[in-house]
Amino acid sequence: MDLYEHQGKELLREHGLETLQGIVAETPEEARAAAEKLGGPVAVKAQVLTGGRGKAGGIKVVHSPDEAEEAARQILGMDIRGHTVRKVLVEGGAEIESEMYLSVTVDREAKQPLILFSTEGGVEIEEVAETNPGAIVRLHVDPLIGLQPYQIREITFSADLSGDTAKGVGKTLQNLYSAFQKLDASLVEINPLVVTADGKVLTLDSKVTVDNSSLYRHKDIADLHDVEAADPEEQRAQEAGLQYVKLEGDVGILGNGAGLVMSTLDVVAQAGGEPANFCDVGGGADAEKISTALDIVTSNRQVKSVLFNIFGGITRGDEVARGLLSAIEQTDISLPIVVRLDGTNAEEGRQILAENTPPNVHTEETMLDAARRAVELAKDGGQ
Amino acid sequence: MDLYEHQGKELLREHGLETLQGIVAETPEEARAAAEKLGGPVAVKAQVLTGGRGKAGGIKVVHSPDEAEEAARQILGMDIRGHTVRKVLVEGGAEIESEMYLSVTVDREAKQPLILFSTEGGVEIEEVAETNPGAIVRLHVDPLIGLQPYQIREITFSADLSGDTAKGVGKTLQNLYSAFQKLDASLVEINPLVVTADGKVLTLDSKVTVDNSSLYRHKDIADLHDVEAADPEEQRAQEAGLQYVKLEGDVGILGNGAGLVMSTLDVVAQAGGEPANFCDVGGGADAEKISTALDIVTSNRQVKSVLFNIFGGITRGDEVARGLLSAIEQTDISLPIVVRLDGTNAEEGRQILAENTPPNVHTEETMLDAARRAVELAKDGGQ
Amino acid sequence: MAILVDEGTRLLVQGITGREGAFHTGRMLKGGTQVVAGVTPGKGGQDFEGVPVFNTVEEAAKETGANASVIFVPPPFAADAVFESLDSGMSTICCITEGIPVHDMLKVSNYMRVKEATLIGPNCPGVLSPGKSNVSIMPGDIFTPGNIGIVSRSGTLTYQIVNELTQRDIGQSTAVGIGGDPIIGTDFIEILKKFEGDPETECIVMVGEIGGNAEQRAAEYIQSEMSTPVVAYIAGFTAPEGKTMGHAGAIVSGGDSTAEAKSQALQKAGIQAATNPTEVGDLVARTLGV
Amino acid sequence: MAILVDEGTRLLVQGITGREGAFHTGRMLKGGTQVVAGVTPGKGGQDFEGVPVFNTVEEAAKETGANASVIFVPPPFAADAVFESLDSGMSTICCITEGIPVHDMLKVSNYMRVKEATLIGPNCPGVLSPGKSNVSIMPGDIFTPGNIGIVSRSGTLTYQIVNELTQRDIGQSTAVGIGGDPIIGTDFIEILKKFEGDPETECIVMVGEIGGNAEQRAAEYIQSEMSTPVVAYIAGFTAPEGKTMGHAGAIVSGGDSTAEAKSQALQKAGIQAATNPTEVGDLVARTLGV
Repeated sequence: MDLYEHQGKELLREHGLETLQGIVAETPEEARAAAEKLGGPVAVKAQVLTGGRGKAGGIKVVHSPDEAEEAARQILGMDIRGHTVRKVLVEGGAEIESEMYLSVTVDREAKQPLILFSTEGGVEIEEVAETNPGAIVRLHVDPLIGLQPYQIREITFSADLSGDTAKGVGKTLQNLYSAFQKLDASLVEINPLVVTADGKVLTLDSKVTVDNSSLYRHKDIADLHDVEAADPEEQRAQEAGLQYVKLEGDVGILGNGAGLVMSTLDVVAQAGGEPANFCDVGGGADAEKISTALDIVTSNRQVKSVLFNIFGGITRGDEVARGLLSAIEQTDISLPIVVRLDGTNAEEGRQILAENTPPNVHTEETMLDAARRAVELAKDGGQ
Repeated sequence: MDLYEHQGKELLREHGLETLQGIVAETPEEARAAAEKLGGPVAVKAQVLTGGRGKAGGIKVVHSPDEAEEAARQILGMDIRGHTVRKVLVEGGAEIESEMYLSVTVDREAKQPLILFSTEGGVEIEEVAETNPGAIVRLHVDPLIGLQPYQIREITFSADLSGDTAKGVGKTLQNLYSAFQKLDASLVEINPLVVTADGKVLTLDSKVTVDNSSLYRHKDIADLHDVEAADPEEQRAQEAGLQYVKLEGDVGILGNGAGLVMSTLDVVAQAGGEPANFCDVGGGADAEKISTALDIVTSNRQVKSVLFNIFGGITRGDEVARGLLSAIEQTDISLPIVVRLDGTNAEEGRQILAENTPPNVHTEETMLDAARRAVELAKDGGQ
Repeated sequence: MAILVDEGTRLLVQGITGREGAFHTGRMLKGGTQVVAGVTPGKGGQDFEGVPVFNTVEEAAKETGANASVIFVPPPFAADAVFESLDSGMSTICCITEGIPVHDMLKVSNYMRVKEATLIGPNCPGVLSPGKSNVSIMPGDIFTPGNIGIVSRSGTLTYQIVNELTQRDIGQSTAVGIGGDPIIGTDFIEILKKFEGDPETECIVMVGEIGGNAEQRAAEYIQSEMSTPVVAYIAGFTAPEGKTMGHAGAIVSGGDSTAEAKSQALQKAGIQAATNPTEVGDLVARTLGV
Repeated sequence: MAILVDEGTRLLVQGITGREGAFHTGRMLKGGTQVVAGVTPGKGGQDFEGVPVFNTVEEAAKETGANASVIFVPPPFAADAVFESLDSGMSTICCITEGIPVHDMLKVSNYMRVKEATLIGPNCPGVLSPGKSNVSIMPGDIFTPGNIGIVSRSGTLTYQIVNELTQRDIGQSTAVGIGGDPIIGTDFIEILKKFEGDPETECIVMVGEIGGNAEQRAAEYIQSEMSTPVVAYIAGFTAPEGKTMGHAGAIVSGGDSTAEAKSQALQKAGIQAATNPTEVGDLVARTLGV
């Protein structure tokens, strides 16, 4: 779960990180009031769950409450990579001497937390990794003993930091690692981490992603979930216990099992089609769930045909077929649906479908044939 | 560092353990007031840094403030295994259903914390170990991952606990382990851990020993050190940076290095003598330190002769000899002192001693001869 | 032979009386697996379809000689269950549970370094050696004993591929679902190594997907260390960046983690790669010369 | 040969610019030890008696090829120093520091399980292989090269015994002070095993004391696994219960931890035990037939 900048910062502050003072505003007037309260120059920053807002014009530095109001007026409502800006963070200014990068993430390969630090902050770390890989210090933390003081020294000495800056970065890292752990984060990133003219080390911009699987023990964070910002179909799928991801194409895809569905998307693409979504209905032949899934998939107006790819494993093919038929009955879909049924009792299942099938349902024996058929039907415009 | 019962309990309470309400009293009158405040029957318990106070009459259960005052009068000033009682803990009563034992200690062999649990509480665990070893559950905690919930279940199920008792014991163990860690304890022991008639699990008596080496990070606990209760000579030695333990015999022993001094004590005993103390002056030939050590050792009136066993290692024997002579000059000791000097430059050292030695200083070449001589001199009454 | 589980596997089920645990225990029993014990705290003394239930793994292991465990306990208690199995001497542990917090798994997987055991999963279908032992939630019916080893990050995709093989009368030695989470106990390489050491396994199917770079590392390993032929398949070419495709670990988060990058690494290492499950069956058949 | 340290030892000193570190580095250099690097955070770039000083062990190891370290940093920072050496690939680490909290050592010694290195100490004099390498605070002058291995919980007692040997013209292969703390990195058994595997070591002196039961376990090991003769000596017969005799670990806290119990265990295992340091020399001489 990604957090908004202002939410992530609030949590990081609770773990001892130092940030600039900031106020969230939902209207230009609130932004003006915030700028008045903070005084001096302020930054008005779009709050969106995506990167690249700077390039998109979502961050403006202004020098008066008037300007802040005007900036907020421009930014609020803006669309940044498909995300509508509904809040801005108005933050006080700081005289910046240098910008660094600091993050803790999970390294899947090493199975350990990975710290990345660079004195080249303010740009994306991937960019630094390409242009100047030597400027990045990488350091794994062994979860059995946690972050050790010597590791902090390795970071600060490697960057030739000294005095208060070294101390400030060290303390920031210690607190950031602690936050990473306590928040069950999969990513905590500070970019840039700045040294100010008066020697302070501040978190200027940050990103916090909390592991979804841990939300049961972080009720406060789970409550931050922004229903409005989510895609309404994805939101509905989530509530129904379906794995659903919306894509750009016109072939709606359903299946049982994440791997199989991913594979189905690929096969559809190989057949020259474009998947409209990823939708895993999970195990079992629950007609209710299948009908909800069908409804969500087809509520996407771009969808011209639907491919339902089922592998009968634990649930037998005949049961799946009955569940599917009952689901199709419950919904009112006229789009062509291609069903491919394989695995345990697949033949019995196919027979059931053949005997009772509505005219818009087509059955195929193999994934490839089913994919080709669905792509054809979509190209025919769903007729 | 051993803590008094009331101090240890206070710390355990801070870690969530439940105890009876208690008030410390230093006079019979205070004990009466405490009993009045607590109401009902109370226990008046001697606060001493030694075990066996129950058998020594240091715990009395009374039923009125009058009786509490009288009990305190009897207990205060009592000598328990060489410890004078200067405080009592007046504790409220509880209706006890059953008594258990629970402790966490450091297992040197396994290099891990060891939990001991027994449903046979109220007696010393060593006794249970002998009479009914099967009644003790032993469980190691891996410091790399800490105490796991399944380990708590192993404890409670092995003792056939259920319902609130199992929950209470589980919570107690979790808190006790956490206290063990956070307090840098080498032992936390609850004996007995009781289940009351109303189903509560309470810490009735407890013992907390904190690792001396960790006191630098537990200022609050270090401050609890009871200077009055310590042996004055041991206290003085500690302040001078000497390792000193008072014993019962008449041969005072000094040396450089703990192992060598321990060995010297043994050799004196083998020679038929009785060591009066253990005193390690450490490395170097610091005359100041040696003279303080000599002074402490001889301030014990039982001492009839002194054996100074030196092995010149890093410090050369001649330097040690000079330091020793200067130290003897600084003090005013007429007791016979046997010096044995060996190791690097031992001969030079012995020569220096031979040339400048006062009449009460005798030199020997080997540990054995030195020990025999010191024992003889002690038997002669220090003449 | 087979790897990880076989006729000698004496299985213990953690969470045997739960909905999932009970359902799959019934199936494993029907499949002939020696399920010797179950564990559900507080239900010790009961029995489940003839399998004695214990309060703790330690007790169960002592009483029944269990040497492997399969875990069906809910996510908040799953890491504890793994530790319990590990510390009670289980040598193979399959953790089926989906949704274990990543930080719990960081602790568990690093603790594995001090233990001699193998943890499969979490969020995995388990391990099945056809005709020998089924320590999984996989449908035993579609398997047939034989000489193909399968190692996969996905459950249903594995079934699909097994079905392709069985339909071609190509049997399997062992199928291992290593799991779809970002942090898993055992990666491709450890399983490939075991298959390489198994004389019964003549060919291996490796099924990967987007996320991480385990496939790249496996490709290097296969190229430099293995003689057993490997047929690979990667799913997720159409997955967009930053979206979780069903499995917590199946997410494109950088160049390395795309299906394309993985596929290229496999090709570079000279490994046969199929473009769909059916082709996996074809390639295996061709490799075996059947 | 020798054990743990020899001509190939390239030593790094942690805390080289501190009082203790500086003093003993000077002595080790004079003794011919290859001290290749020192580490003191913040003093990187300086040099100490010709030895380059670095800010971190990692940097020092990379620049100088150091393979062993000796630690002189104060107790609050010592565990961190051990972790730093471990994680930077040092294979032998001698921690001289006295007074490290027991809970720090619990963490360190358990972490050792995932590392291939050997930690000697803490609160120990270190390791010395006469004529080869001195990674210790032991007085090199009293040693002479030879075939006796020494493993001891006490420093000065070791010197005393080495002196007894040297005076009898009996040289030493390696002397290892394993340390006087309750939790130490390496116990008697690991060192005995190394000596047993060292063809140069013809006889071993084991010096124990009160506290713990490491001597009993060593006795069992010697009896069942070793062919090299061992002469043992235990100090502390006169120690009262519950009093710390100088070393944090030297405390009688139960039947097992007394000198008597240890002595009996040694005798039961058929191991020669001396009653004083002089007798150790006599017994070794007799064992060698000199």
